[in-house]
Amino acid sequence: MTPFLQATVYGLLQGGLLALVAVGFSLVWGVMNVVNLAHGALAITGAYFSWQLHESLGLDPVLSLVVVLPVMFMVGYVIQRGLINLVVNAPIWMTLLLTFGLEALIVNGLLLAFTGDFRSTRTGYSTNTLALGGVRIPYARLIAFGLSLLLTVALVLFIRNTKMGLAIRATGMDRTAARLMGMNVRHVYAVTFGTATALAAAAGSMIGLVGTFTPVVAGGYTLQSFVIAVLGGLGNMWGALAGGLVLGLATAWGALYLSGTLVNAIAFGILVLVLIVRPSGLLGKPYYEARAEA
Amino acid sequence: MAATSARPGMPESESESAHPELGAPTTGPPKAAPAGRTTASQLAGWALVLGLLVICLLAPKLFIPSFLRTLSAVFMFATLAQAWNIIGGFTGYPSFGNVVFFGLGGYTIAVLMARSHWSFWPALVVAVVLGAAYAMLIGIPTLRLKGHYFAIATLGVAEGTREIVLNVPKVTGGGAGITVPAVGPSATTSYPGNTGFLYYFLALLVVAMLAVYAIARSRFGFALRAINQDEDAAAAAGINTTRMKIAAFMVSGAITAAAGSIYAFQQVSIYPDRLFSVDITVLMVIMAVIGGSGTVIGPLVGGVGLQFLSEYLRQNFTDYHTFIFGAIIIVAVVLLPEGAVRFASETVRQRRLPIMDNLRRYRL
Amino acid sequence: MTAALETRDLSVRFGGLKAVDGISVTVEDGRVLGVIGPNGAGKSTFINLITGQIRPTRGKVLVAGRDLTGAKPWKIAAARVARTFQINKPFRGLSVRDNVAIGAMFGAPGGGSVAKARGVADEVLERLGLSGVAELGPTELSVAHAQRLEVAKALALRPRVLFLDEAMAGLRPAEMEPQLELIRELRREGLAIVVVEHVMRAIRSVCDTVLVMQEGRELLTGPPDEVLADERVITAYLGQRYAERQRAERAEAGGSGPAVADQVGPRPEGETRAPG
Amino acid sequence: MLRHPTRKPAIVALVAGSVLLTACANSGGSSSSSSGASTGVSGDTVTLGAAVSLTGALAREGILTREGYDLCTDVVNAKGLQIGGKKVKLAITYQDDKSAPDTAGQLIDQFNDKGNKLILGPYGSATTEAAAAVVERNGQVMVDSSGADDKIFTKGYKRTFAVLSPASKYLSAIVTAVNELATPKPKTVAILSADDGFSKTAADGAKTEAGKVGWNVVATNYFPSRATDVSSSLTQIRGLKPDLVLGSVHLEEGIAIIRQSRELGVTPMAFGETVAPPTPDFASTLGPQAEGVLGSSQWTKEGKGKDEWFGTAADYNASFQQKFGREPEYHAAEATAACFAFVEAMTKANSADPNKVLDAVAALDTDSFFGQIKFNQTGLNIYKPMAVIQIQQGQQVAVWPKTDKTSAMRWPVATS
Amino acid sequence: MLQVSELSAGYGRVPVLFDISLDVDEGDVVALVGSNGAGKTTLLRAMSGMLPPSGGTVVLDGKDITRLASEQIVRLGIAHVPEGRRLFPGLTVEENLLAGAYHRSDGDVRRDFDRVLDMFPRLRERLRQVAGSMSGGEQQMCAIARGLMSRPRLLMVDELSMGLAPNLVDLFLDRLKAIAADGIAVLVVDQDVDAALRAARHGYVMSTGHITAQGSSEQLLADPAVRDAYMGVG
Repeated sequence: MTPFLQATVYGLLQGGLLALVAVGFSLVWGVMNVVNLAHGALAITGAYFSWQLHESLGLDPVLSLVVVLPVMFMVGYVIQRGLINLVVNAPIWMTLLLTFGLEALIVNGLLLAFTGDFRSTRTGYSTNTLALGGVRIPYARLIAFGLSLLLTVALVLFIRNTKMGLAIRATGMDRTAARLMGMNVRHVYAVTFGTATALAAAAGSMIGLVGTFTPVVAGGYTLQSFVIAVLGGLGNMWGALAGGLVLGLATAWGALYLSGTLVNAIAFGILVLVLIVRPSGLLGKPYYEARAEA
Repeated sequence: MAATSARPGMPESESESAHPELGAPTTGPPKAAPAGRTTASQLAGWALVLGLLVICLLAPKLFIPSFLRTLSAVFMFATLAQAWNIIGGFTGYPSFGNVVFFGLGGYTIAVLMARSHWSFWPALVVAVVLGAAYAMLIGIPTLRLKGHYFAIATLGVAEGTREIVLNVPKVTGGGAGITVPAVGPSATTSYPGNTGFLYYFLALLVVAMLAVYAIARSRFGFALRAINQDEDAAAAAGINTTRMKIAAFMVSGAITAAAGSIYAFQQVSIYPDRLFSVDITVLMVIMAVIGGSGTVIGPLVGGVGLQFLSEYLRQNFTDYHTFIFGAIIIVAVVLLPEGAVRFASETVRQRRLPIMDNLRRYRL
Repeated sequence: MTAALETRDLSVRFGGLKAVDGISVTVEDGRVLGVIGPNGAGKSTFINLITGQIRPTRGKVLVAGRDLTGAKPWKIAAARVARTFQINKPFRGLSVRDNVAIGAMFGAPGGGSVAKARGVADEVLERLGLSGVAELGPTELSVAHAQRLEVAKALALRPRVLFLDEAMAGLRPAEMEPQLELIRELRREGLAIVVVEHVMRAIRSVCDTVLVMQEGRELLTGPPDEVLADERVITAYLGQRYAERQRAERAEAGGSGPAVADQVGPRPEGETRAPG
Repeated sequence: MLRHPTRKPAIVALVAGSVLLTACANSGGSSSSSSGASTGVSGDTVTLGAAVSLTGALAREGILTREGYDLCTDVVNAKGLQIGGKKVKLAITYQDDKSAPDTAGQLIDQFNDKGNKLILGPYGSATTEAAAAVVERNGQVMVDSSGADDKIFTKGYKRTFAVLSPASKYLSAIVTAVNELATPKPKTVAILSADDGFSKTAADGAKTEAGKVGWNVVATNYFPSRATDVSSSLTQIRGLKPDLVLGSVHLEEGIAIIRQSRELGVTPMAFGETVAPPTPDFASTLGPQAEGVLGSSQWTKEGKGKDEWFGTAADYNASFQQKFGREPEYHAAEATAACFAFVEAMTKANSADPNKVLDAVAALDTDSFFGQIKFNQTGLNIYKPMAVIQIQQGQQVAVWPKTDKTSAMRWPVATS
Repeated sequence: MLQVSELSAGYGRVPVLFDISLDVDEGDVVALVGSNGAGKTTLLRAMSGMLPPSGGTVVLDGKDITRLASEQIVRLGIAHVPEGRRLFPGLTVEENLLAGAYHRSDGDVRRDFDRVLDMFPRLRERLRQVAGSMSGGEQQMCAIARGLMSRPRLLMVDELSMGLAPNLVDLFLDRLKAIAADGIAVLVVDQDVDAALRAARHGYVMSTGHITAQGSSEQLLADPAVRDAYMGVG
């Protein structure tokens, strides 16, 4: 029983973190119909950012978000406004290729700037665990999980209750009508992408807190974001969280009861299955479904 | 009375599309090249291609050995781009998992030659058949999806298939890879060497080019283009869209599997990470799209051009080449969204570089 | 003799909405059925049910006596049932000739080679007066030519049953007459034709029978003049108020003349799509 | 929309043609220029070819390997290399194999055409294996610095030599060392392994060795190569309470095992891992958690060997530190050693002619900062033992073999 | 207040509007009628910046707004209720209305919100309902209310009666009159010449991209030539 509980807890914690990586990816996909292959690279950029702040200023990774989030928001804003907006109306593979080029650029830029060394943001609490009976919960992962929940809730509140959030949703549903409301679609898109980038960077900070990273792992996080976004339904924040948790649990249980080498197979199996059986995702909303070509 | 307001195919209201391009003359690019009838200029074009082919056939005399290897990689990628072009360019289904056929072909060869001691040629036939069969198997469920969903479903299939290959080490060698018996007493087919593989890949490229050329001019090609443009209208015109899409995917899969087979034999030892690498898929797409997807010649131009470019960058910018390549892709996507071939023909037609048109075409 | 086209109790529902509810029609060879009705009446959905774009939830579709209920669109096309779409759907990347040739390649009985199909296409284009634009792309056509192209694409299937969904939309009166003449000619050749139209003049001048739909149901069916003068139709189309006015005017003028025959109904926007 | 669609093929063929021709002409021209140098010495420079991974999954280790090669040329050129009675400069030309075996093979061919007959091995087993096949075919000579998978040495290649110990020794060395040094001896061992070829071979080697010394292997568990989450494997073995946990891993999995074991409360007497512990990132990333972890290393700075170029292992350590500002780890050392083997062989043969160098490499029997080097029939270094290091107070210290040790092995390692 | 002079526009190479001129004054309801495909929707799109005109000018309160983007034009006071309403289907009625006030930063948004709900009490009952799930009439109410939320000087309503039950059309026409009485200019487009002209004081008749007649509603309703032009196809 203990292994099961332990795997469950760990899977949930891991899933929460992955959800934070994926939520921005899902937002961008849902609102702009752009599949951002550079998403993982942006997350890892955030990881380096946070790591650098910790190394040079001793800033705690959670605290460093005060700097990381706004800066990465601006980075994302500029990328969307200056680059992706140029091909937003093109056939889908154009945005896929553009963001793939962006990924190559970022990953290799990081490789040149930081080398391929594995990094980890090591804090005083990163070694501690909370033991509940036989089940152990590492503080760092708990913090990451908590932050994931917090930011997801914050994102939901932002999207639901602010004027910009309203504009983001409106633009995602009908770009033309949004223009007629006086919404500057270019700006709204850039804010959306900036928000997604900031969230990815926050996830990156947490990746550095709980584990190790190097530029080349970026692609793996993008792939996991795919699975989660599809599972949760595009542009659905709670869906992304749920998708992350489902993925975390499925791989944790799969590795425990089947084979550790099958975790990736399980993830992709889920992806393909969900796409074929229910393309709108587990929590997909009909209006996104209609929008999303399915 | 003068012309009326409703434009064919573009009603005043934009209710049929979620993200209409405001005031744009067309809502999409001319996705498929009009299939031309044989004309003098066309013949001239093909004569030129043929001439190049002859030059390349004479390559062993003209070039030094390592260039043969580079050239065979060029041919291979041009073939892969052309195979992708059938499903992605003509049919309009952007497969992001085409590498799965490459890997499948390679592993078929390796397993049959290493484990069952087959010789290369019958194994190649099996690999091609399996490639087509697998395309059918995964095409039946995934070709019902469209756009990003199809792209990602195929990506998932490719990644998943790699994991399966990794998890049956008794057959495939798993992560440790598998070695084709290419030399020594266990070899079932003598190893053709650099020149041999150059011809194999060239032959395959010619087959792929001819296949696509034939498809472009056949009923099948018309069906694919019609599906690409409007699937409902295609069905109403009597086209069995499901069957045609699956057939296109099968042809694409078969050619890709053949390329993977030759590649596996050439490499001798193969590993799942490489044979199912998403990078190979991305290269196929980039080459086809930047050359001109949906045209016969575009993938060749893209494949040859980009593979040489990447090789040039790698040799001359040892540390920065991937960085530069990424930047070039970005620039190419922004400036040549319709591909080099259409860009060139537009340039000739308008007698000016339509760069600003390209920039305006898809921007917000 | 079996009718070229027959529907029995054809119905479909989307969720709670009965988009088409129990429509039964019979169209003999060489007859033209007009389908009219206000926006959202289910006219295009009705066509889509017959030509296979949507599967009916109830009822039957018989083509020349053969049951083709719920068959895929290409099966229907192979049974020589052709259609145009309310929103034109040309194959943009192909020339006008090849647009037409596609129908001949796949839909026409026995199919045909590309060359043969292009021959057929040239014949059809010639007949429709489109030979001059055969090499152009469909987006370069005028509205009238674009509408003709849609008809040409359908005719290339050598149909026995032809559906024309708003083939007059956007046409000037002068351009409309040849289109109407074409329909009459096809009718003489023995085609069974179903015309969905908002242009009442067109309905009156070519239809043998008119089916009036409202909210997915049949309101009434009958000869055009009778149907177009019917109070229920006027009310359905133009509302109580307008109908009363018409009545008053007619009473004033001695109660003669057509009622709504020359009226243009509201635009049929967004009617083809099913919800969701 | 295009008005004259039928002219397009001609235009595009023209474009295609010019692209193809230009490309053919360029590449053909540039690579055929220097094919004359069959001796490997052109002018007063002898150039070695090295295909290393500078991008892609192996970029990190590839760059470490390149540092080792770079140090070699620095030191050798500073001291002066004499071949055929004249002073020549040693140079290495690098190409990026993008971590892809096919590219590595292609690069070896390109080196061959440019006259680079002497090849320094790439990083990693898959790339090395691909390179070895081409080297054999082209009549080049390769000294392998890091391709350790035993598979490479079973193919009868005559032109590939490895200064390092093969994969099967990587983890078994820890078993031998612990069995020799530990009191109390562990009775049970769990082996965790990545599922790539190299790691699995190493795991198998340890399993065999554990059987020989009479330990009970309670679990052998695999996870995907390059995983950063191995929690499921750890959850599975936690209940088995093994005395020793061995990891057949690369850096990221190695870090994950230690880190997640602490998180999950997997507390054996000690951990031992291949590859990861000697890498500087290991201790710096894990901090106190790395304390006491055993690692197998191809080389330690405590090694006893010595040569005229690099001096002792300690000297090597010093010169590396001088150049790069930090201590070398074994990837760099084995790279330098491979380069050293060439330098030594060229000096002995008094030529850079590939066949003479081949014979000289095959006949090599020399001491070095890397230990003694002599290759057997299959190309493996027969003298090469693995060393075992342990992280103590954040530093790696050599604990085995006894001859090279600087500190006693701490056992059992207190874990919390 | 609004002058359109010799405005031309088209899609790609196909011209659709030819030298259109029209005026709308404060407090006016102006009808723009014409048959299917006459170019009415295109004219509105050109006026609201959704389609760049190829010639001519649009002047609002003396300011040339011809080349401005639609998001700027709405800020200057033109609200366009597009054909098909184009509500945000996944947003609630309340959110749709607030989206209409997106560009406003004055403190009166809440007051206007109450006012439009007073105008269309039905919407008050539906505030939390997702717009995509409402009936056609309710959607049209929401669309007009959303347009009013931008506090326009000019409200343009395209295809007012489309898909509405005839008795509802009267209600909408009454509302538009009330809106105009508040000093907002209203330009209503409809194919139903009778309905639209009865609500308006002035009208313009469009046919195949041209203004073919203009004048007071009574004049236009009585003018057989206009009726012919309007019937177009007859």
